[in-house]
Amino acid sequence: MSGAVRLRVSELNKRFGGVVAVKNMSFDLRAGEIVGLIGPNGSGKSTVMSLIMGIQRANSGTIALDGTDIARWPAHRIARAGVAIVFQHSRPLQRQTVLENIKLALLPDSLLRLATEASVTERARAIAESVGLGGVLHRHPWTLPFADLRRMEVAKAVARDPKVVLIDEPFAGLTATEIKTFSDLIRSLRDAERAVLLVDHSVKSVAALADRVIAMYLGERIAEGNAAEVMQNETVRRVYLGGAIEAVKRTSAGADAATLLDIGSVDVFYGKAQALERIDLRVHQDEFVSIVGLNGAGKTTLFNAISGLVPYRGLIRFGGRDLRNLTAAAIARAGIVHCPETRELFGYMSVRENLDLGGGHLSSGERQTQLAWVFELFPILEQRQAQAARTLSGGEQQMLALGRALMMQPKLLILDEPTLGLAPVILAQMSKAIERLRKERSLTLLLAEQNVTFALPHSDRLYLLDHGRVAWQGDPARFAAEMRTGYL
Amino acid sequence: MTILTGARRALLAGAVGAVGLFPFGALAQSGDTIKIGVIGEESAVAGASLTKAAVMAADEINAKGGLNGRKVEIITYDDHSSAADAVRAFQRAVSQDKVVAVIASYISEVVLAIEPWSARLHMPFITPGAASNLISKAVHDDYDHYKYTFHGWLTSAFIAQAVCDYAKDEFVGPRHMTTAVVMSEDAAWTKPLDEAYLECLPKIGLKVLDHIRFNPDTSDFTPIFHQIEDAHPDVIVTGISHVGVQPTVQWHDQQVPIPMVGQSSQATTSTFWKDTNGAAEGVITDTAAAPGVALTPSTVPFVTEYEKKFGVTPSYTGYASFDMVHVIAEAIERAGGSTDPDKLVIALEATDHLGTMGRIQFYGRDNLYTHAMKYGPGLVTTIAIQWQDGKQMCVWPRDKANSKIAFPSFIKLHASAN
Amino acid sequence: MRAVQILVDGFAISSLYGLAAVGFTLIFGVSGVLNLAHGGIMVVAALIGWAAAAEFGLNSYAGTGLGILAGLATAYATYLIVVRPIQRSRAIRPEETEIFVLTGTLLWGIMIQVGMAYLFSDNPVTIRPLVAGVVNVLGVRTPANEILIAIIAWALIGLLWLLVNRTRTGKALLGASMNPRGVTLLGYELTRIYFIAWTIYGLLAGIAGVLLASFLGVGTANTGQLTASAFSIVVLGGLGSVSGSLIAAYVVGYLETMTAYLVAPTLRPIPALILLVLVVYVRPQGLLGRR
Amino acid sequence: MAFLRSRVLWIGAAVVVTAALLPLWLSAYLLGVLTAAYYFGVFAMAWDLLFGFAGEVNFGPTFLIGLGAYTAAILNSEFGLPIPVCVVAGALAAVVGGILLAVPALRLRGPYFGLVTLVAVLLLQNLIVIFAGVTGGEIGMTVPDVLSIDEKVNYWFALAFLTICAVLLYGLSRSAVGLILQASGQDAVEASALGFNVTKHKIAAFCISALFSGTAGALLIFYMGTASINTVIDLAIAVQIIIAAVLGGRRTILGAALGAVVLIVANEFLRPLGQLNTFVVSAVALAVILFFPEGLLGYALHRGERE
Repeated sequence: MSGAVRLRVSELNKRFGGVVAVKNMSFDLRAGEIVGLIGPNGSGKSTVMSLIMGIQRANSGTIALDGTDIARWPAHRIARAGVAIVFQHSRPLQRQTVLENIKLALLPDSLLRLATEASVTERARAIAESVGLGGVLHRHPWTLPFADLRRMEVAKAVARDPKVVLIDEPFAGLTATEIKTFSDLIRSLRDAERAVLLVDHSVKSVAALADRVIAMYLGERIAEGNAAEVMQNETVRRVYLGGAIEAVKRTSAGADAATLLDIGSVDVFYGKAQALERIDLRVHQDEFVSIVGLNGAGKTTLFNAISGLVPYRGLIRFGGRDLRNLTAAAIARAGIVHCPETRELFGYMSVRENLDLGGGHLSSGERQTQLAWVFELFPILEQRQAQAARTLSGGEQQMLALGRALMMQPKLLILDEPTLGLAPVILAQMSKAIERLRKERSLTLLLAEQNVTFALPHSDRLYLLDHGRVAWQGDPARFAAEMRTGYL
Repeated sequence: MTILTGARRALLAGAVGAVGLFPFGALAQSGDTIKIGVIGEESAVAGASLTKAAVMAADEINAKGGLNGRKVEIITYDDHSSAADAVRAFQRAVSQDKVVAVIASYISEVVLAIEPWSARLHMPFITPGAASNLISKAVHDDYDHYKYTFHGWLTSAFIAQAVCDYAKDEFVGPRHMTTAVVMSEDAAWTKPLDEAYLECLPKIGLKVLDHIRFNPDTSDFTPIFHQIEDAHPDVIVTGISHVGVQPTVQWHDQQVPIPMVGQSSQATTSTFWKDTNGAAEGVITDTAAAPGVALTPSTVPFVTEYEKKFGVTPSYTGYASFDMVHVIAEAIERAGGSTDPDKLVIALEATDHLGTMGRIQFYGRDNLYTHAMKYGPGLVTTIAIQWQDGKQMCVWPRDKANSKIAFPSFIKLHASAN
Repeated sequence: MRAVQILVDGFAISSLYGLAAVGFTLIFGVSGVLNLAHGGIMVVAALIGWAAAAEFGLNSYAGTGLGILAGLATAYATYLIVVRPIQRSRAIRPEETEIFVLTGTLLWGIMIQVGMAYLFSDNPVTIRPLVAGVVNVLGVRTPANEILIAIIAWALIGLLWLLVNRTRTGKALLGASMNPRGVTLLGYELTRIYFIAWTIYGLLAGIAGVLLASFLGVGTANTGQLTASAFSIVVLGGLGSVSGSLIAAYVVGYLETMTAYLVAPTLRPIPALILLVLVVYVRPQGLLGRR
Repeated sequence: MAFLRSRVLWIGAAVVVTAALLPLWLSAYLLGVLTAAYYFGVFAMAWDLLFGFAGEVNFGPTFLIGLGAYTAAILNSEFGLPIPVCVVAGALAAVVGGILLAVPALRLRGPYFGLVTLVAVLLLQNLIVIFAGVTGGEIGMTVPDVLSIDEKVNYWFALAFLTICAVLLYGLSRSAVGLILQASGQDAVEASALGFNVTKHKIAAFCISALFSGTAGALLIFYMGTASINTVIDLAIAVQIIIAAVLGGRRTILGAALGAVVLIVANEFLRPLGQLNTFVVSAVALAVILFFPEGLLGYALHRGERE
């Protein structure tokens, strides 16, 4: 279980401009153990990974590989020293075969060795076999299923027999069965006495594998221990669920009202990876519906499909009207206003300009009243009117994004992860704002959250998304009852 | 314009036909026609004039029954004024189309690139417009190798001489001018030109106050004119060919109070007035010949015919290439119909042809300018023309002149004297 | 005296450089396109403007107008025939679109140049000055036309500024240049925004073309030169930054004029080139470039 | 792929043999055209190694070519050194110039790198004009020695040169280094994470590209007998090279050579169109880019892979 310390990260810090991405991170990786590094988007876990790999330089701190500090080495030297990485999205050489792609990873970093010895080919073949690519050695990457591409990436990573293997989002885009075989593959790495670091959004997905889990939030370590411990950890639960789940009884609005949004067995593929699988979902007039589920479950993809940003199979109707042939912009004008996780603000424009653009389709009179209302909703925006959007704090930016969306007088508001990486104070404000929306405007809301506590009070109904499928649906009360445990 | 395009459409149609008819590389070859290759850039007025005039000359010869019975055929090539293209066209003319001689290009850079090939391939070659001294110098320095090249236009040195000659007659004498500034584009042909200017201008009594060479890519001439004005010369002596419209227009718009005389090749073309919207008024340039100026009996008929055919008057290259076709034809006759390169060279050296530009002869190998066109009274002297409301009027030599020199109002003669 | 001359002479040419470059940078900002047929568009405007007056006998104002329209038409053609097909092509990988747009517009530019030379010969032409005569500016005799051109150029740049910063359409343009997805989500059709951007660009390039033709004279041979200068000015100022391009235009304009005056007319373009290389090395994002 | 590679080998061999026999039928002039085309082929292949594999868009291939050509020309005409020496010197000059250009420029991305290479050409052009004393300025310079005045000899020499370069460059592109280059060009981060020093390999690619461009440039002027700006440096030449490579198919090396030959022969074939031939050729090239972005050979190969 606990072999020699392979990698020792201590006091690691990384800032991007003013933003602190990683703060005093310290942890060890031992030979023959699998460690899960988890945290929601923007928690800094991916940054830690690229710092270890040398893709980015740490501002301070050390990364010791078998005792030698590699923190300031260039990536290729670190790789040679025995650290390997499996990227989530990789771009294999399309004109070369699988075998050649693996051979690539075995080549010396020399300009003079033009010929590849037979031994290399043999080694490559062996590795291919070991990851279960034996059958497709001479196929071209673009003919392979997604799962096999992932295998190929692993093969490339382990080719140079690394001491430490970093794996980004090991299971993203894989089906349940594929996940199982892929997990075995990862275990085999551990059995080969390598130190493995899995970087993922959720404890759950790595729980089965990881000997140890480190949870990050806002650049800091918030918990460490085995999967079970971390899942029970209060801070972790607060980060993911927003603390203890308490049921909220609400008079379910518009359950009987007309169906506003009707989604029928929608599939979405990213290249070979299936992101959504036969999604059926219904939202009634004036209803507040929440989609909960961990990052990577497919919430954002679903929303992008609704607002016409990604191609999909299946049917999406809005007020009875098929959206397939509408452009994203037309859909927005039709009243489906999407306030994305990424906010998509105009960074170099002032707050006011951002809002005005949102209200662009209104008559100036309407725009004034709407603006007044938004300012009333978020007074801070009024004070910040003249400020450039990119200079706002995360919370203020989120308010601006929401405000800008409201300027469009949406019929259906799609709100994606509004609480992502926000301080509790802001959460409260957002929560109030949404509450007021329900009271003051006739509005239908489709909310995506991994923070269930935030979602519950505002939801008439919930859908739980898991690996691109609807895993559960029902009203908040039942959710509290049935999902309280084992949600993570 | 429309006529022109019409002509070009025809040319194009013909060309397309040609491509269609003969598969690549297999152009019909008949022994009894005498083929002359003519290389020039159709897009350039001077280049277009060059090829058109050559075709006219051939038609004229054929109309008179050809060269002792054999037809003269002109094969034209477009070199886009690029040395590389020109060399390839030359090779094509020689080994593909089996021409007996080549008339090519008015740009010294291009001609100097072709010259070694005429030597290597032993192909008689005449340029009807380039001016660089180096062309004939090469022949002089290594006669046996380069003897196939002839210079069918005055070398820079003689152009300068001509300019000095009429500057003496028209400006120093009657107008008491004493100072000048030389303004030339930085190009192959102007190097010897400027040397000659700097030598002969003082001789005729024009002190050279400044000598300005500028990048041929220059589009803004304001600084140059200001610099010239600061020197307060009586006259600007030009050596420009790649540029012409731009300096002229800016000279006019900025009302530079100093007359521009010398060599301005673009000003010799008939479209110059339109191109400059009349800013050409008062510009004086040296040229081969001009409409309505009977340098020789054949000048006027040629111009009239040319204008009838193409709707514009020929540029200086037109006169030259028209004459050179005849020169070659006569040489072949002199050689007893033989088109053997070496015989042809000897025959060409014996040239004495009364063409549209004057009486054409070439210097012998003992002369520094071997195979260059002879300059002088009774031979080719060139004339000075001035643009006067839309027309090219001949103002020098006096005996040929059909108008007097007159300058636009903004020209202040004797800027410096008083 | 020299100093004043440089000051006066450099001004008009610089403002023209600016006018030509602003459109170029706008297109890059909004639709990420470096249009190497830029010079071609200016040349078309100039030549048509000239031909309309000189060949078909329109009065010079009508001719100029026609020239500008021709420039606009060419800009549309560039977008519809070359740029958009490449951007939408499935066969071209996103990361390769850039090089394809560059190569495509390059070829298109050559076609324009050769085509125009075929129709109008490669002689440079000039459009009759909008106003004749000269005025004395600080003791420097300057064509009234040159002054008018500087004024027009600045008026247009002012208009553009108003359009971008004071109108909703302009805001949408600006938004698209920062975050295309953002404006889509707000219900603005990108295709329409691009169309507007190319319209503005076509007009600016066309006007710059005819003004240049009436100020200095333009010929098909200038095509490449015009593209290159716009390209380098825009990079110098920072790709996509309008104000940056304006500043850069003046830097280049005056640098060239000074070289022509103080060093030698032959060396005119060189210092600007060297400066460009230095800036690109030291500060790749250009003088006022973002990120 | 292995099968495909051998197929390429056989086809290549067949092509070379046929090409070598052409002088039996073709006129001296056509041989001349092909000769020039072959040197162009080398330019294009060298460019493709840089763009197709290292993923760097070099707008100034003529900077490298010009360095090679003019160095050789000057050494030959000024000091009368024998052709081989001049060619070697030219090649070295190109490599040195290439390094001086690449080392700082490779820090730049996309259009910036392109622009710098472009400006390099313009500067070289101006320098040549300024030092007209040695370089002959716009006139260019005539070199005393030429490879041969016999078209056939010139042709075979060029063909041999092209073949050798093709074998070397194609081999390189298929070799370990080629694989690494391709990886670096496609995704520098991933390549370095696999343990490859991307910068080192890109600079190497630049040097190799420079080496071949320079050599070809030097040989070209000893074939043409003259070195002038608009034969070896002018941006128009650079444009043609880029078009040739894209036309023939990026990332294929051989395609670049094919494209160059097609382009030049087409240009010559359309000469009867006079001034319009450039127009037509550009239009065709544009059409190919729009409809077969893979390029001629790329398209064929891809078809092959799909089958």
